[in-house]
Amino acid sequence: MFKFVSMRLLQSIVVMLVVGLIAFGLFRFVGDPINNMVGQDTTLAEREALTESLGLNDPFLVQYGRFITKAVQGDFGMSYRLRQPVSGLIAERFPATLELSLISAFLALALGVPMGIYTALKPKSLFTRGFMTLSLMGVSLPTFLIGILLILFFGVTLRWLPTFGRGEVVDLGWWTTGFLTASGLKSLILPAITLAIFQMTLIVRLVRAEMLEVLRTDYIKFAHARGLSPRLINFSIALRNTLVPVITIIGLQVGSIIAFAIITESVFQWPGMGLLFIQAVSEVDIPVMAAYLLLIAFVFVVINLIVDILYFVVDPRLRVQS
Amino acid sequence: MSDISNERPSFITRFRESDLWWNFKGSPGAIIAAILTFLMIFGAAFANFVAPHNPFDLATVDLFDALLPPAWEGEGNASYLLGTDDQGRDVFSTILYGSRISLIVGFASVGLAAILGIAVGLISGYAGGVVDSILMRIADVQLSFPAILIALLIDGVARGIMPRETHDELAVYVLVVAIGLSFWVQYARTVRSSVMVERNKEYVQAGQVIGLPDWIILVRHILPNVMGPVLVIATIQLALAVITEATLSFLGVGVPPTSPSLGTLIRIGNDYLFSGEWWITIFPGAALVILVLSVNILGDWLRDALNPKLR
Amino acid sequence: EVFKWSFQGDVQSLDPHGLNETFTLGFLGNVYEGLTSYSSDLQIEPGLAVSWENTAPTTWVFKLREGVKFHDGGDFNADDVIFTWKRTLTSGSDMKGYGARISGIKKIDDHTIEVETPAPNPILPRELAFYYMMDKEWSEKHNSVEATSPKAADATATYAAQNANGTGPFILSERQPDVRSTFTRFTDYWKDIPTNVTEVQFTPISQGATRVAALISGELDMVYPVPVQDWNRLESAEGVKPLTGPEARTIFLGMDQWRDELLYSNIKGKNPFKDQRVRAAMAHAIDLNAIDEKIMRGAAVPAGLLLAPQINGFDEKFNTPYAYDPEKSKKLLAEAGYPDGFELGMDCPNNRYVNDEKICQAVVGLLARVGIKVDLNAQPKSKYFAKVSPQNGNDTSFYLLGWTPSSMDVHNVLYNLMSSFDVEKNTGQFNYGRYSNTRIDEIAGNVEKETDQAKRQDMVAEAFSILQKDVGYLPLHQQPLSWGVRDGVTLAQRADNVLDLRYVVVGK
Amino acid sequence: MSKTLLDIKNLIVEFPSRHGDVLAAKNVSLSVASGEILGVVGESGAGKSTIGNAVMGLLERPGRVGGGEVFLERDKISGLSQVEMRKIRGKRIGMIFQDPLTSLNPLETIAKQLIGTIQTHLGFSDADARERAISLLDQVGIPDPSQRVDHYPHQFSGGMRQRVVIALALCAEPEVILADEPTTALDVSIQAQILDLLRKLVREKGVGMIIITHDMGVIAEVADRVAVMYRGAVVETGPTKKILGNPDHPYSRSLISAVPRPDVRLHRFPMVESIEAAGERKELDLSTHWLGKARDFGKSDGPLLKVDNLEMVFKSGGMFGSSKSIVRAVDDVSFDIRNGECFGIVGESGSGKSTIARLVTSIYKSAGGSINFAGTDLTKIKRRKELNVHRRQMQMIFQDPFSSVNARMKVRDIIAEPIRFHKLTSSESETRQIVDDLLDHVGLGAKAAVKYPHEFSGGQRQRISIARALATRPRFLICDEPTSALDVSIQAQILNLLKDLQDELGLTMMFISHDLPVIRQMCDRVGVMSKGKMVEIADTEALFEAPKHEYSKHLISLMPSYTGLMNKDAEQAEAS
Ligand SMILES: Nc1ncnc2c1ncn2[C@@H]1O[C@H](COP(=O)(O)OP(=O)(O)OP(=O)(O)O)[C@@H](O)[C@H]1O
Ligand SMILES: Nc1ncnc2c1ncn2[C@@H]1O[C@H](COP(=O)(O)OP(=O)(O)OP(=O)(O)O)[C@@H](O)[C@H]1O
Ligand SMILES: [Mg+2]
Ligand SMILES: [Mg+2]
Repeated sequence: MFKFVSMRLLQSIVVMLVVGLIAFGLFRFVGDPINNMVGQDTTLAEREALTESLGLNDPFLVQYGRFITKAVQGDFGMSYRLRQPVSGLIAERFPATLELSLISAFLALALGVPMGIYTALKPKSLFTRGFMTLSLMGVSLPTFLIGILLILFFGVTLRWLPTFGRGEVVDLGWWTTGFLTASGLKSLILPAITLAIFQMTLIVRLVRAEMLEVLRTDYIKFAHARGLSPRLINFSIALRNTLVPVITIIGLQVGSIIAFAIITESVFQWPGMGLLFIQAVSEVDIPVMAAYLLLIAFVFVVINLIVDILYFVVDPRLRVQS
Repeated sequence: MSDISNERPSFITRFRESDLWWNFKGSPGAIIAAILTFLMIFGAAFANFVAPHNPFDLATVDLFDALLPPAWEGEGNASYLLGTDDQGRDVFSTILYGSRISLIVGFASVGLAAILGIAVGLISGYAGGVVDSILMRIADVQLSFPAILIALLIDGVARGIMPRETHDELAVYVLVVAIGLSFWVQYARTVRSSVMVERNKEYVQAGQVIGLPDWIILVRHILPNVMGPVLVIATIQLALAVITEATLSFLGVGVPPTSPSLGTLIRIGNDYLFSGEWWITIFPGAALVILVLSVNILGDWLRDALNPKLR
Repeated sequence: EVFKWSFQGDVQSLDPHGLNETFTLGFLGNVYEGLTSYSSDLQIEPGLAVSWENTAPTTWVFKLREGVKFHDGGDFNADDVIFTWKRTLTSGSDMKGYGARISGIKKIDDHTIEVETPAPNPILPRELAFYYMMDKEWSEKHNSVEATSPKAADATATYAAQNANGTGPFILSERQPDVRSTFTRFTDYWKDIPTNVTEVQFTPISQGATRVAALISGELDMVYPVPVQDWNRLESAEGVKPLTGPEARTIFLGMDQWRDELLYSNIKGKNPFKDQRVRAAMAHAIDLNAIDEKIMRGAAVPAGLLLAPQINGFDEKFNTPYAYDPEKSKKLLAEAGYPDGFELGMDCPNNRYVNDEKICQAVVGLLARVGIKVDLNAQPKSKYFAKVSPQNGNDTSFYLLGWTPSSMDVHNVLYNLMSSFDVEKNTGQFNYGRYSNTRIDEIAGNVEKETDQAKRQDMVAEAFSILQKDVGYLPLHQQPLSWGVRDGVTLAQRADNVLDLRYVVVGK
Repeated sequence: MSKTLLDIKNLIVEFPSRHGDVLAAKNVSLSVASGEILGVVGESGAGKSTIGNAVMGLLERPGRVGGGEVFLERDKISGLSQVEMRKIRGKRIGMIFQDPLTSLNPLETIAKQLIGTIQTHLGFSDADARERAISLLDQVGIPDPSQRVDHYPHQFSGGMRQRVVIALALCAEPEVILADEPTTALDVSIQAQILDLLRKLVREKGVGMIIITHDMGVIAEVADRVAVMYRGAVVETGPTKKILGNPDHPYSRSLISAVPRPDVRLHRFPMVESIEAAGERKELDLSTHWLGKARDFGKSDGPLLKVDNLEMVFKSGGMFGSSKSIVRAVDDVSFDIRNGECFGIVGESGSGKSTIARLVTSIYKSAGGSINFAGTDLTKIKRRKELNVHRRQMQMIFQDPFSSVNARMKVRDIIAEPIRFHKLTSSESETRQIVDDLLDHVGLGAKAAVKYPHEFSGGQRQRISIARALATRPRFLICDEPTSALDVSIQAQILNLLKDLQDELGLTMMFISHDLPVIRQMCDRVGVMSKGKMVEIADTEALFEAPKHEYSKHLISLMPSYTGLMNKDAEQAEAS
């Protein structure tokens, strides 16, 4: 186990290095950062000087090398856009994103899994059909549309919930949390729902599809023959047998919410990493993008590591290898 | 004693006799969904003939017709059934024309992602060990880049290689590749996870004992048994691909705004939600919902139909 | 009273010399002040200087205001002015251009200085409005004697980018970039100002719809910009209203007039835009009223000049747009040898100006009607500017741009847009199509130095008439200011789109 | 006479399908009283398992009860809702399913599955339930139960799983037990133990039991009455002695006559002259038949297979190789199989027989030793491609027929796959013809080709995998319990076919079975396994006449001779 995990963490370094390399290869396609960093009166010569001093004229491998050399010393540079150390910026944004992703993942799971089971058990019921249709509508409407509609209804018409931001946060020193204040919690609701809709639909459909197959297996039949309660059969035996693909998808989804909840975060002006990232992209904030992509690479390696470990926990048949 | 004929029946008769067709005939839901999907595809493919206007031909679009409500509303104009958008394009015609891009990009990119992802997932899950590690770390790298950046990269490289003129024809491919690349990991990892479970089952061992090469075992034996989640993801990602296309087009790597796709139309319409011009976004949105619904129903049906036990 | 407002983005830096950009400087104008300042209608009035005088063509004497305190309690005096001037010349500064307008400052006494300019400069006081004074002692204490460079290596070097200490009416009390900035009223402020606001909360909200929703739901008192199509909504919603007016920003189209063959066109071997008739044909093909009415909801002001009325040097005579006349346009095209029109690629930003992409689309449609088939390439501003800017060799054939002269003076337009592109002289930097007329170049040079207002205006008029005859640019309109405020809040809407908190009064 | 517990009246079960409805049970009436054991024998695919499922209300869709009634004591239980049925299942009627591998939840330990069931019905505390679970495993003869209880199903051998399934069915002390082939995968000594256990339950607790089996020895040993099923109908019911000794119905008669003799070796198994099917089941003339065309594998000297010091260990317990316990499944085993020989392996359930089969086919990698096949050491081959060259000469019939076929393929494709792949025919139509023919020879009929595996009974599935194995015309065939689920008549047909192939083509076989009479008829030499070791290898007759090793002696002594067992049963009945 120890060996397995440490091997993975070792691999994660390689992953991060590759991500960095590709990142620097593509930054020049994102646009020109200089234009956003200077006013319109700045002369061409000054612009050129700035470009030169930022090293943007160097070949990307040189830029990459410079970045990595500094990064291993813990220095990720300064944001072009916000004139702040990137590491501090990311640390500042991370709690907001993590809280939002976890809540929405939780929502998606807490609703998605039972609904998946229900719709598999009662595939013909009216409720199932209605629910499946509705959830698909939730998927096919773009996130920004859903977000705006939610804002319009709950924020503007009913005025129950805030339309933007994270509300009051409590600073715990190393972490800022919105869980401890009423306004923080209220602010979480709409973005979390917006994010959760897609995840939930995916989970419902996945669980349902897998359940439909598992419910037809002999061991479920034998479990029925032993007179076990439906709760035990459906939730413990059958559900567990559907878990491997479900865990996989959940892992990927949680990862991508943490990484790229871009649209939701910008619709709700949620001060998270997704917002930071999209703004970095639109202003070509290279240091932020670079550090951010490395972080995300690490997040994904860790999440996928956890997922792979969960496979072993869930399915003993997989334990023989490794 | 059985009806063995010497020739192999033609494809059509085989299809008509196949369980799939037989099953299809007995599922009204699937039939309706198939008809709707067909209508959408047909409408898109033959938009030139079906659509009352040609919204992509800007010489025929009149800015003064902009923002007309649907025909049945007070200020509506009978020649614009579903109203017009901010540029004076007929919404109905634009949906038809725009679906063309969206359908191509949607299906092609999801198809690309699925094929790539399934292949990687199968190999990775089956081979295990170093191969698995390498492929999955590549997947991790891929995951770290959102579609936006991939699109910018591909677009940039494509522009670098290709002459200026070809860029517009290229736009669709750039979109397909970019979206396909950013979606494949989902398939790869799910398929891999299922393959890891399946590969130890006896039917796989039986295939090995016959001496079948690995790829046949993978494609013919394991693949059908892991298709369930794949179909679910693919049908859902179709919607995502259409929307992603709109986002990428906004970033300037996709199709130009003068020939908007379904997704772009929804995105444009989004600007008019507050101002009361709901038809610009609602109708294309509804078209997308119908498409996604039908494809999902078809996907569900196919999944059940492919599983002999669920018939 | 608490005042909450929102803009679409946050300032990059709190360093008053970090970025020469209108929103940033306007935002910081509530914390920092210059020797002069803008009134709500963009007139120059005394700021930290009580008075000034042009004692010789290149010499100005400024009397500084006495008793002015910085937020940390330090006194404002001549040393601070000199310090500030030197600071703007350091490498990280983006105000070097302004700094260079001064060649030396002599301290006469603590509150009198003599400013030397390298050449006669009639608009120096105007150019000093955004030239914010910093406290020498504070800067030295915090190791911020140099302007923070975007290249800065560590957090200490960027102290001034994250902290502020000005003389303005508001003290920055808390700041989280991109999330929230809070200001409290500076009780020792030297001037009596209308505002009754004691605390200001600023939140950037990037999405227009969210911004509008937050205003309507009562969470904010004022937001901008409001998407123009949402005005109706604001008008019909209770308790809020749109606040509009023309902005000092002109939107226009430019054409590549220097290459011998257009980069993006089907015409090979020659450049149609070198022919004045083609440019004129373009001008007459574009229906500014239609764009105004349908795209801008009637809120834009169709323009004939690259210059808005609020700008010093504006001349109403020339502000009549080219007439919309597609027939004439076709005729001109035929005369020029393009009876069937031609194909053309167009570059357009899609997140820079009000409805920029939509305007471009409309232009494409209008040009299509006279046979010019335009291929639109709309991109976010970073990519757009990277493509069309001179650093990239002005890689465009036809583009849309908007311009507000930062000095609020016509010279800025002559210099940046109308003069020939010249790296040495730094002229024509935003003249992406490289329109060139030697007479205009000459005039631009003279206008800079001319201190006689009437003569100056004559020169300007000549330049305008040349440009108009040449059809060097295709001006579209003055972009509208589009603010949304809660009922009961009164404020001054400045044409440079700056919110000056001094004028904000929050009522019930 | 004790009271009737379960009474099945005129039960009709049908499986509608696209290719016509299958009537799996036609007016079946059966009953069992408290303290009674009813044996059900009959043709494979006759509908025996279907009846069990129908009684439990667990028929798989699209199957449905088309008529008839089922009573438990006096209550009608047919047509009850799922909620009401749940109260009956497990607690009042316990069912042992035919397929032990797929009946167990692969993700839970045996302990968890047992404890869950025990607690559902008996409300025990965790500790008590665990204790009972362990004692149940002990009763069904699982060695080291306290350790084994924490293992997962895939870590058990076929026979052990079967015993776990029995333990699960028994753990709530049901009033009626439906046992569907409960001992097929068990060696004679464990089988005797299980039968003892069941008999004790019936006699002491007054349980009523229906036991479905193909093993006449088992019937003779435990059943009070016997029902014979044929093509969905019960053709004859009567006391065991009468049915075994003097059956009335022609099918019953032919069935009894086909029981392989344990005592003497015959050249061929006696074939059933079954009434209706007589015309279909033609003898096969290998000299003209496709199967008779030998494939050219080249020649090799010496034994075809030579296994030396083979070792295999399974680690289990910890999650990442940090093994808690090690199972030595194969421990220093050496043997060889000559060209054209049929080598039998018998032995204790869980002694490593299937593991050897898997090692030989390179499904598992051995932990030591060598496997020489036709002169090549398979354990040394690294590349898959090379391995496949050798594998293609081998074939294996898996112990578990259902798991070893791909449930998503039609039977035709399953069987045709190796033919197509090895290009053994020249055209697709020939392939189809051969598949249909093969299906015919394993007694399924060509109609089976368009169906999917799950539409078949246990025995029928086993025949599918036999047909697939034969389709490659292998040089070396490994049979892991090939006929355990087959009724004696089909068994005879198939074993004769194998014998013919051996005679005509020199097919070499490794034949794993618990059925000693079959081993005696089939094999030339036999290896006896116990606890992972090959304890004795001898010529068949020598072994049966004079076993040397202790375990062999024990095994042979328990060989059922049903006449003898009947007497023992009679003695017991008299004693009680
Ligand atoms: N995958 C596995 N993991 C752990 N232990 C295993 C595994 N497979 C088999 N075993 C163990 O190896 C031993 C031998 O198993 P094997 O299946 O070879 O027995 P067998 O002789 O075929 O028995 P049976 O006649 O019951 O089928 C058993 O104790 C079993 O529990
Ligand atoms: N799901 C199904 N769909 C269609 N037909 C089925 C299905 N299950 C069983 N049958 C058919 O019903 C008949 C009876 O099957 P059943 O399993 O009861 O046989 P059995 O007597 O138990 O045979 P065996 O001794 O081989 O296990 C068989 O002919 C089989 O083909
Ligand atoms: Mg059966
Ligand atoms: Mg076995």
